[in-house]
Amino acid sequence: MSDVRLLTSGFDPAAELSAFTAAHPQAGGIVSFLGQVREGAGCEALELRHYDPLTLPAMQDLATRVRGRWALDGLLVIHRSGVMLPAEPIVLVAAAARHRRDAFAAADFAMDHLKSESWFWKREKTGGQWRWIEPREQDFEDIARW
Amino acid sequence: MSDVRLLTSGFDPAAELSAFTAAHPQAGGIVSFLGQVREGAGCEALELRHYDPLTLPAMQDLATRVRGRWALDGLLVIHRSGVMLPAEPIVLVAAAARHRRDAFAAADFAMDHLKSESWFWKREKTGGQWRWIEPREQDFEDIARW
Amino acid sequence: MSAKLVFLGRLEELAGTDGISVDVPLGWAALLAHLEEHYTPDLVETVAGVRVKVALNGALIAEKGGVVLAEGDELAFLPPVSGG
Amino acid sequence: MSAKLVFLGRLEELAGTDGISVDVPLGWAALLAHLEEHYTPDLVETVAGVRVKVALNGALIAEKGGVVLAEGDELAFLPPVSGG
Repeated sequence: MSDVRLLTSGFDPAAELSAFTAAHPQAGGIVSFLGQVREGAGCEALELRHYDPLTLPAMQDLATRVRGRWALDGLLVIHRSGVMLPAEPIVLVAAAARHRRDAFAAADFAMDHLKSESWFWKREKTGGQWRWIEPREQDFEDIARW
Repeated sequence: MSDVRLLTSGFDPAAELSAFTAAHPQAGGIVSFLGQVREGAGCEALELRHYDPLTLPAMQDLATRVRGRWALDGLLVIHRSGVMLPAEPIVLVAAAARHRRDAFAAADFAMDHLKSESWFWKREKTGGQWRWIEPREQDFEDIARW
Repeated sequence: MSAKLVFLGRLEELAGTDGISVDVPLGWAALLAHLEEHYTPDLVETVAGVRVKVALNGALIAEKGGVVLAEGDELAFLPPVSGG
Repeated sequence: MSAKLVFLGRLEELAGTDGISVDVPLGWAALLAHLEEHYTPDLVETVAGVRVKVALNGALIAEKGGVVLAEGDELAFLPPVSGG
């Protein structure tokens, strides 16, 4: 089973990863990706909005696709919604697998698809002003790799 | 600067990753790989031996190569030597970067090269008997990707 | 009898609200006319454009032009996502 | 006057020890002869083979046949690594 969560308040990535690792002692390798609000890029705050009827179900679908494509012992997907400050975690993906390559590919794929296809809308506060972020070309290039 | 360590006693991957993350608040993404002794594969213990004059210097060289190839904010490489029990951590690699792709590629590359080129010799205890492990073909295939 | 329209992402800014109530039954053309009457032309143009998808009661709809809203429906306007 | 030989990985098992002391000066052929005299033929064959690299005082050596050990030297025999 995969652990897929959409959270509207903060989480502790180290504690989550530690619990995930402890739950999969049979896995030889665990790859994780942690995305956090960058500090020092002039961004004062980040807000992610989601749409309840779509966002979590689509994340769960993505997890199912990942599980179908790679042989994993476990998959963790945690994504924040709401307002976050610099250095706060946004997203944590972890894949536990017998084989290292599977864990890397699964985490990489999950992140590319979370970034480009998940139902989140982002705005940033810079200079006291909120501004909606448009999709990045890089996200489409990332997803085209698969 | 990279943080490269060869340890002869246990370490706490969650605490290390947490400290690494806290040290790089300007990084948007952190990819980590944790390798641990698999539980339930019949392996009672794993021993890694190293050779002091070569092993750590080669790990440091590898870190320098990784830093030269990808734009990273930070790189962490921790590798155990000595006897380890199932579920104990063997290796932790983490790459912090502005761009997700760089962090994934750097961690992946570092692991492939640690596995295939680093000066470690491994033996496993199964059924009360220690047995030296030969290099795996997969490791050579992994490294040929780069 | 009413249905709900939900504006996601920057559509919320264009509409000045994250959601409104509309009388039903309401077809797509009448819906656009209603938005044109009460909101900015920018909002109408954007929701009618190819980049904005719609979900009816949580299910994505391939042809938004065919939508007819009934009592209790929720229609969400989804601009391109901008990732996590 | 002596130098040290270090056996890594499964060579330690073949030699029955992780390291020994040898009298110097000692060239490659004499070194192999010394091993042949005191240890198993398996050990000699393995350390002479192409898969075993050698490091003299911590530096890898391209042509192990040219090694001549002097006072205080440490020569390590390195079988193929088996990763982490």
